[in-house]
Amino acid sequence: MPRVEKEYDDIPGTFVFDQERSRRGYGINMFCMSLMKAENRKAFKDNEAEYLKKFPLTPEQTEAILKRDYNRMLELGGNIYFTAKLGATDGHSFQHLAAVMTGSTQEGYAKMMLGGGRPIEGNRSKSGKHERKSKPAAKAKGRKKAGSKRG
Amino acid sequence: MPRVEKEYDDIPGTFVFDQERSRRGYGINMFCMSLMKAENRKAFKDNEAEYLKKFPLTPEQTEAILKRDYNRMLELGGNIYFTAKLGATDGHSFQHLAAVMTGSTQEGYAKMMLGGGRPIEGNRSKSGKHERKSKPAAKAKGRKKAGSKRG
Amino acid sequence: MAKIIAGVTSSHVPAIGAAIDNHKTEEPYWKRVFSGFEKSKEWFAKTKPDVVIGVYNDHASAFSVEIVPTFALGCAAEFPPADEGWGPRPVPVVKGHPDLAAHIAQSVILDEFDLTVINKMEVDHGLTVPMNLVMGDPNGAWPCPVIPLAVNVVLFPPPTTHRCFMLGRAIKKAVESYPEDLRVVIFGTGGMSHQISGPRAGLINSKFDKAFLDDLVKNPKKLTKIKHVDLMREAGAEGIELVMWLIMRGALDDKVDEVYRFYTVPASNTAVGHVILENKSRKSGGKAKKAPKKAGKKKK
Amino acid sequence: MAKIIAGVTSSHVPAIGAAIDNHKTEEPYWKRVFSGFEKSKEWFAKTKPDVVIGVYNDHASAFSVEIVPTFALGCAAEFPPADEGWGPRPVPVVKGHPDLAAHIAQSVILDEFDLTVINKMEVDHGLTVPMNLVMGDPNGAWPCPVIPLAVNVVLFPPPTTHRCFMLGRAIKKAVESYPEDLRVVIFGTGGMSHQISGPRAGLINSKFDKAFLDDLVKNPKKLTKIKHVDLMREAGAEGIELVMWLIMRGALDDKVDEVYRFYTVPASNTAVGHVILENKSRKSGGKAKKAPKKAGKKKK
Ligand SMILES: [Fe+3]
Ligand SMILES: [Fe+3]
Repeated sequence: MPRVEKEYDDIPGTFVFDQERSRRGYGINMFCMSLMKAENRKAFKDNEAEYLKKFPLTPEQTEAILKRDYNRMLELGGNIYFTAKLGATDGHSFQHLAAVMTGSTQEGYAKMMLGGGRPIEGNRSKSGKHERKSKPAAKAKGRKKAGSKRG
Repeated sequence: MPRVEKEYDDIPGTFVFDQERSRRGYGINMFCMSLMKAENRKAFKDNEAEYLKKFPLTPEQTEAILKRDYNRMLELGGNIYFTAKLGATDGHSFQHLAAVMTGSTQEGYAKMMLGGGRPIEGNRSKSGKHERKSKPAAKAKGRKKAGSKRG
Repeated sequence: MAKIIAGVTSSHVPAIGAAIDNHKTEEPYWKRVFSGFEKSKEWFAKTKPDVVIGVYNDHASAFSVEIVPTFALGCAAEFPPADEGWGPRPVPVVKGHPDLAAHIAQSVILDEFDLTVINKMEVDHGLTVPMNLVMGDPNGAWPCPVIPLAVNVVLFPPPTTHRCFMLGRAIKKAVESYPEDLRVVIFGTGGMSHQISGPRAGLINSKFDKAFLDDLVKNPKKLTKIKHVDLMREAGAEGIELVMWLIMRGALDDKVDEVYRFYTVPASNTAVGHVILENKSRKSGGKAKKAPKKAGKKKK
Repeated sequence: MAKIIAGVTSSHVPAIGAAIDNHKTEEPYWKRVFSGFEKSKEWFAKTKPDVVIGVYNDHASAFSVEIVPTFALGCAAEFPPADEGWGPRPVPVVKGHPDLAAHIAQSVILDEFDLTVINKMEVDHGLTVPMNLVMGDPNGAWPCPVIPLAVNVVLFPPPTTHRCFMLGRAIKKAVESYPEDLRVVIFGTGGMSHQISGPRAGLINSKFDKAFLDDLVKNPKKLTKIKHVDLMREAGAEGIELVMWLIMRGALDDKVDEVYRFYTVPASNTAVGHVILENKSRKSGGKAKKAPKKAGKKKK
């Protein structure tokens, strides 16, 4: 069955993890779960490509994992709570992953957060139909609209 | 906390598997679940007492399992859907277990079932307060009141 | 749009599975039981549903006491038969319907049923025995996808009969909002009166069973008032499996045609009850040409 | 009889756990966050609840996509910290309260909540970070038993805010029917606005958060009308964790005293919101001498 458009598809820069995505990303997410054991983390780090063969992954999914392309993992059915375990295995924080996914440097991202985070104005909907009639989006440095790089 | 009496405690010859029983019988039931694998069934049959050491069982529970005392297993927190796997491991049917639990021979029990089963009259409650004012319990051979031997 | 066209109830005694698997269906004891399902197989072959929703209970096969979901909907692509202690039943893997299952899960959760979504599960005799009885010899592959809905009746308390009926209603609504023409049959399994545990094992209350069958067809709301303790008292400790029949009934229209009924005692420890109920409105839904085609509607 | 005397909400950012575990709480960035919980620790030490019910969400630690319960109540005696990819947090094992948990499970299932009963589970930062923030340094053992209630917010759809509020109501009723004098505090964790995934990561909507806090205290029924899509749009994809706060609120009286509030941005990717609400009726329940002793009532 073709994907039926969902109301939440209009939220910019966001992949809502529904069952359709869950099914597609089963291999990515089960791989990430496996990293909850130290011996598996070691086996993965020792030979990443070999370790990934144990999971039902498409070539695109394997490539996204090997390249640590976190947005691509989400597109291919990964979920952040799962992929964060890959980040942890690499010794990275959630904030590092967030910076990567927004196309920022970790420093730039951290600065945006300290400045109050990404503003909601201008980031409510792709269609624009959910924007309020309040003042336009702030233009402060580092506070950018989502999806400017991808998605 | 002492056990709070339940309405269903008044049903004769019956162990309702509530969380209190489930907690008590955790080891029995997890042991029985382990018998869902052929290699575990073999390991158990090879050395029953040794195999049982892998599970958190009291001496009474271990003894009930070794003796195949199915009513005692229920008293100690086992549940029939779990203990049936021990029966299956021994090559026994549910009907065999039922016969054992009612203190009948399998033949006698099967005959009772062919005769229409254990009657409801006289078997509704220990207190008697749930019996209907219909005709008294049938006295046909093999159709006996529950709990005449134990419970 | 999809539509539930009929409901089937059947007991799911493991010994029936053993009789099938060991080719004993022609023995007099078993022939009495199996002959009651001849017409059902014909009905199923004629009805040819696109999907079956199989309401059953797991018997400590997929779920131990470590995790006990009240309602668990199987959304996976397939469900292998479980090894219940004597090796897996020699029946085909049950194929699911992930799209419809996911749709039902989403719909009933938003309708405030606290479903557990399952993407990996083995299924036991509770599901596969009624499939044998109603679908016949699968001969390599079951005739249609089956979405398993596992209901807790092992750890007390199971869901109430009322809650089960209301879940049936929510499933009906979910199916009817699925944008593809599918004719769906729902099975409610387990029961009828039986107790397989303890000194009261072997209890059979045929009077209760027959009244239950009558009410199930004509007055199901009456059954939504039965308390668990009364079900266990009257129908046996494991007779409480009957709550699941209310899910099937809730998923049908208020008024149904009873197209078949069979009742016999015993199969092993259990009274076997079986009815087939068709929605009166069945002809207006499903593949009927007059239903407007709404599938695939989407924005550019 | 037992009684819920207060409710606490708090975000449960993993980085807060890392800051604690790595002794960074005195660094300026983190001091801003932790200083907001000084008063909370004093409040907790003074309040000394007998049991905490910890509403949180599992972050793909105990539950993968294989099995996803909407509401899972932890009835075990203990819950070890999970290894989320960097080794388990160096915090004590969480001790449960199996008797009260079993009582709540039975009560809410009979009240038609379709709970999943859990007897084995590891708990992640979602539960243990708020415990650190509010209970303080456990120093070898947590100060009281905690019953974990894990809510699905990972696989869409989570339960609705309305359903969560109603579950809170049912938990209140369950606790109040428990025949032992226990003073219970309920935590609702997760939120506030945050998105940690995809190109919109870093979203913060403080205006929304503050209005949410106000409504949570004074007009929670308004929050029971928010749709998931609007929560995700306004508070970020993972801001949907806020649904859990409604369980806490539903378990309290209609009118509550707000005894403390703290709000700061950011902790890592997230807005941190925290309130402590006390039932106005708190003094009449629990260990107060005037409450009639009803525990242990049983037939001979
Ligand atoms: Fe059954
Ligand atoms: Fe979280």
